[in-house]
Amino acid sequence: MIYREAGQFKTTYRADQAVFPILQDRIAILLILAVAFIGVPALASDYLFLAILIPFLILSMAAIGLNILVGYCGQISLGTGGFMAVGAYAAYNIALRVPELNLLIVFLLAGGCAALVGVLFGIPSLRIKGFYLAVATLAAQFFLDWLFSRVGWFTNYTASGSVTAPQLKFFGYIVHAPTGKYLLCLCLVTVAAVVAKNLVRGRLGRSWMAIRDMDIAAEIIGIRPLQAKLSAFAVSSFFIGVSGALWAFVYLESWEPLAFDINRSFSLLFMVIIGGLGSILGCFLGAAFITIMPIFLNQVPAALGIPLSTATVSHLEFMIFGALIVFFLIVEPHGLARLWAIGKQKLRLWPFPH
Amino acid sequence: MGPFIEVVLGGLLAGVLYSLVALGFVLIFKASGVFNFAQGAMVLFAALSLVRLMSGELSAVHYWGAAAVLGVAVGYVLLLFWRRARPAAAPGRGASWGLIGVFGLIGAALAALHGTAGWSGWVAIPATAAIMGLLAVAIERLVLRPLVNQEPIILFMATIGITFFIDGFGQTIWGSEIYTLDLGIPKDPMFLLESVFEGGILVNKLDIFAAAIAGVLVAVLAVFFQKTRIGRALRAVADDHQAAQSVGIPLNQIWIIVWTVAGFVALVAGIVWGSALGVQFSIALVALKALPVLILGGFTSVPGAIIGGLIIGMGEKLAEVYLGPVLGGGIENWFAYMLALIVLLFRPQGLFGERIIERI
Amino acid sequence: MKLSRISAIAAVAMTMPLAVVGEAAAQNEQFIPSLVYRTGAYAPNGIPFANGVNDYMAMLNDRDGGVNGVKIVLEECETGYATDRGVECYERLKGKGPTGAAAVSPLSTGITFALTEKAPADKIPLLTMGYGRSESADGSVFSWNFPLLGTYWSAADILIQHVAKKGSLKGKKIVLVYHDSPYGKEPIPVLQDHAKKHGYTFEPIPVTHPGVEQKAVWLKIRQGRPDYVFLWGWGVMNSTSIKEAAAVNYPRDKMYGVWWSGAEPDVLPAGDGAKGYNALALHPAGTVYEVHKDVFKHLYDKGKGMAKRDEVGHVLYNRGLINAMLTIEAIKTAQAKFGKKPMTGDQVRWGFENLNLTAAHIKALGFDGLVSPLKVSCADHEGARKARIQQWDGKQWVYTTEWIEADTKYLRPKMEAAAKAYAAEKKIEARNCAKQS
Amino acid sequence: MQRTRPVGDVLLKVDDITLSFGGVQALSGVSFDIRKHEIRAIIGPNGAGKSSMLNVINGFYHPQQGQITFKGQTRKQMRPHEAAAQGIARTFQNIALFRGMSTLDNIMTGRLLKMRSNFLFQLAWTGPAEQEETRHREFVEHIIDFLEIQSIRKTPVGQLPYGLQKRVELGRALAAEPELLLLDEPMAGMNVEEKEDMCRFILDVNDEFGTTIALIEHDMGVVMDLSDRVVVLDYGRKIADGTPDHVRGEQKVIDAYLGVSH
Repeated sequence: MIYREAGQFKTTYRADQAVFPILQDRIAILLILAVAFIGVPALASDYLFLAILIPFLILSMAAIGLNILVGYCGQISLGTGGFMAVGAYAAYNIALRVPELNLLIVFLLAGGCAALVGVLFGIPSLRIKGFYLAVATLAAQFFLDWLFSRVGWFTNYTASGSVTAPQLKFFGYIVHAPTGKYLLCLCLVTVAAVVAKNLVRGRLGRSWMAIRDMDIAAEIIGIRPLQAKLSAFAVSSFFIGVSGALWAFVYLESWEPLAFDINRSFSLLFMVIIGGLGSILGCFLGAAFITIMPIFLNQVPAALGIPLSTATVSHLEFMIFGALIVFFLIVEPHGLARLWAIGKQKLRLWPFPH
Repeated sequence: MGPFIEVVLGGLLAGVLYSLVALGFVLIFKASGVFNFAQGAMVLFAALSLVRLMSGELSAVHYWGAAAVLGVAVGYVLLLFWRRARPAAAPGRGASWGLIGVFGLIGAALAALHGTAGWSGWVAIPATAAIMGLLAVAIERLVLRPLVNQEPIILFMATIGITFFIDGFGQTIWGSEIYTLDLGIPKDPMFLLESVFEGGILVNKLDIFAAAIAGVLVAVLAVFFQKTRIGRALRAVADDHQAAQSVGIPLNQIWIIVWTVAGFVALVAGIVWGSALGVQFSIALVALKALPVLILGGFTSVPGAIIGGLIIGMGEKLAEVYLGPVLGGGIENWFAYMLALIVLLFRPQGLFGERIIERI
Repeated sequence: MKLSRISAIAAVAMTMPLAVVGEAAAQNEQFIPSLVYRTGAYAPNGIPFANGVNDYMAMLNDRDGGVNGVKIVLEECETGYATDRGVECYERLKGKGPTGAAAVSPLSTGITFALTEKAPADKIPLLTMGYGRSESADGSVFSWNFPLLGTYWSAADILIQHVAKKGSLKGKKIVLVYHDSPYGKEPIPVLQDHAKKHGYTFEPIPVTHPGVEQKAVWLKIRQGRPDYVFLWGWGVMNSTSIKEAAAVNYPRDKMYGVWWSGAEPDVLPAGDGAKGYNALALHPAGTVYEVHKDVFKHLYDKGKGMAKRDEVGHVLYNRGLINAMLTIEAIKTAQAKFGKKPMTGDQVRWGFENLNLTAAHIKALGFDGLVSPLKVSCADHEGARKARIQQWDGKQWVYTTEWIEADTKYLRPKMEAAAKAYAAEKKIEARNCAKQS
Repeated sequence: MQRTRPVGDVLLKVDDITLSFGGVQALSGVSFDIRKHEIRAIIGPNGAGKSSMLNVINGFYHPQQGQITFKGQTRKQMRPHEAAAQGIARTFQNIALFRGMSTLDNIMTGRLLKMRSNFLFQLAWTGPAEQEETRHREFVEHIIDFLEIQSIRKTPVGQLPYGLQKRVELGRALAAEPELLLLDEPMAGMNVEEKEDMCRFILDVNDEFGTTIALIEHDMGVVMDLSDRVVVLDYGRKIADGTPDHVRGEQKVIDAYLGVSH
């Protein structure tokens, strides 16, 4: 009953173009932001921050990036881990070589580097389509993995190939408490989500979706495939690159190329598909699902007092995870975001569905 | 010259192994349009089942179960022949199920008599094949049928889900340590042409054996596709799903058959890879070696899978040995993909794939 | 309505893992996390090690009721040898129990690197027995790292000492086949440095994770005909290397593995092909030691115990026992100073730093013959740096040398320089070890 | 019929176009012209090369021979998006809408060519980017009103019935404010009512916006009613060209439609 939009009239195009045209949605999102920015830092424990919320936020950002490419522009990519690695190593090198630079700028530059590399590996998409492209993006994944472990310059010639992030210092203030790290990620992810939403509802977003839905028709109505596809690769890789830098600097702090291997690519692809292709909200839902699910599965047996060996638990985790993916695809191939939308639609009419 | 030939030969023989995995991909893609990422997991599952059934280290339940599955499969096949030979005299639906059930019980009973000693390969291989058939039925029922008419990417993701499930399931019931698979395939190195080159040219007997198996497998598949009724139906389905359905080819059955055949191919690949490397989780990752082969050869071409495998195998080994030292080594992984990518830039459908015609 | 729904979902999703962690713990317990991998590409090696750790702790609980009356609570967490999962495990388990995690054994050099950054803030010591960062042996900089029994630099030095004894290395060729990760790269600087000193040519060849693809590597080795091949592998990579070596007919007795490449799962899959293969040994395999008697008596005879009975005494199982024993001894050392109650990470760190296992002490613990004496100090977190060479005779590992000790005089300055560089990068002030008690 | 805008000069001239795929000759030596503001029909039996002709005009196919002059500019080869930029829009025989997008978004994509706000403003959704969006939205709403599809504005087009999809597609083409509009069987598969609506829209477009239209259609009644001039193709050749009445009388045309062998 509360979720009722009757009586809310849109009198300008501007109002109709808003991201949340319905008042209740606007209130809800403000409340969520308030909880995220004020409530959570006041209440959450270190573990919640470090092991769940921070990875969740960072991966949400990567998922937003990947969703732009896969969900909005229709180009399947399995090279996400590689692009995250580009962001991480670019940030490392920039911070190392220009230590006086503000870290925010470092992160942006890292995103820029990833965008460049993304464009480079996006060029084949002009000729190669569908699964051929998906497999071809694995070339990027493996090549980048190799590059960062083999070319010493990227790791500042450390013998082990493992590099360590510098202190997180912004405007003279050192962030090392979990709350600080969380807020940093939260700010960046919020900005990323807003920017992504703005892009996908505007000119660029429409040209991506046109390419996704029917590339030939898109070209005939005047969209240049080159520009549309490469801009999607660039924007997508930018977000992924920034998230890679955050993953390395904020979450891992010390890492080697294996931290960005092909499993990372797959888990991100899962996030956007389970969450919902072509939905920014879906990125968050998918990231939450994939981040929390393994931890959840890992602990449920212990919590219920069922004595299972670690091996059984981890195998069960694999099985349940795989089964859940299939289950979700069967129930709603368009992801959690679509489920959410359907739920909202029902709620709109509730309690009088007819 | 000697070392060069050796690398080429070694690469070609490694390529044969990639082809074996790629072949499974191609079969399923051709017949159902599904990009089956689970092929690697199926290789692992088949190899694990086989090696563990042969080991004699499992609990009795494992053997009873596997024997029951084998019995059911034997019963099912016999019933099929009965139906074909004398349709009139064949039992009805209920009786058929009963009969199949009896065969399953017989299997389990025989296994119980045998105890928990390991099985010989002659029993374990058919049993594993039967298990792969069961897996195919399960996948069709639980995954493919509910997802029929979904977009390819959804089906692709579903197969990744299957991959996780099989990886976990296989390791749960069969174990996750490293197991030695010994079917008596010779493994010693041989040295050819020792008179011509110093040290001769090294060839491994196992590789030769693998190549021979791959050859036989391709020949069998070719006969199966060209000469048998089911094979013709499969080709019809591959050409046009709807048309095939409209002339009365049951799609669900076809899927089960194709996934079963892909399961057999996985078993063969599992035997060869398992003999070479030991059976362990890592052999599921050979799927990743088969992907460049696949895009190079084309998703829909059986010869493409073979020739693509040979090219990738040879290319990556040559690159690793001769280019690797310059670049710092470890390049063969990405080199295979780059090689395939470059070919794709000139032929977007792969070397042997069907030409993509853009229509509007 | 809608909002309450959101918050309900969010609350359930977020607090579920939390709630599980936040169980009330009994007060007289010592919590020890165990980072393991029982699945994936490295499971063959991860399983026996984890079993050993688990069994030792379980045996102590059964035999002595824990450590000095404090019950030991061990919780495993699956890392899959992946750094991010390892970090997650660490974050989850570091605060558990009445006093938090006593010590963490990451069992992965990659995870060790990541945790080295986090442990000082959380005040939890890292026990990296026989692995980890080599320069972390310098305790004045790396207060929280304890690479007991030997680092990879020590291992590389011991191997070179051994092969140098067999004849001058001048003009010889040594190839290192290594796992392409921080673990595999660790020995390279020492081997390179020795190459200059001894006059051999050194070629490192990387093997990509997980290491089943080695054909090209071994073709290269066949062509290059090195005099020795050193193997720095882990998991399925080890057995693959030995198999491929057999396939190209490279003499196995010219191959030397590090102590992580010298266990049963590494050689058994290769069958006869593994005969003659050498590896470093930190300790022997077998069940003839006193401690095994207790393990059998208190666990396996009662139908408990994690491993299969015939796998007790395998190399990595024994290493798990030793790893667990060192953790417990550090706790005991700390208890001697701080009282017989559950120790905090900070106190256990003190225990590690003042750990002094004499021969008599080891004998009393039932580890006589398994471990040689070690003494940790503020400056030296390695404690001992000795290993023997063992050879696989087709059925078991056989010692072929006496204990070889790494050359401290040579390694120490290198270690200190590397530690100093780390301290400068991280702006850590090195402790003055002369003043430490 | 009374026109507000009389037929003017030649807008597009197709000269000696030859197109073949492998061995199959789709078009051989076809020439004709289209004048400003006129409605030009292209007819012919199945496989006559009508759609190929449209594909050549908007740059999707590249003819082996011949040239095209549009607004006085002669060209041989051109990418489709360049043709679109010059002012050629089209609809498709098998609807080529963006199925995952709403009606509104589909028609908005037709305006993409006219949008050029700065990337940075788009990021922030402020200033020029927002003004531009609103401006184009107004134009698109105009088209939505014109085509009477207000009620399906936010519906994903994949869920719409066939007739409405055709209308949305027309709307998308119109959104580009084309000078030349190519319609490939705009009434195929429609019932009589829908056809009547569509005819009205086509005439209104031609009349209100002065858009030049080239259309392919099978319904002869429609063709005769709508078009100013008709080109008849058969087996890739032009066999007749002129006013509907003139073409209707040609023996060759009658033969082609009745299937007399030549």
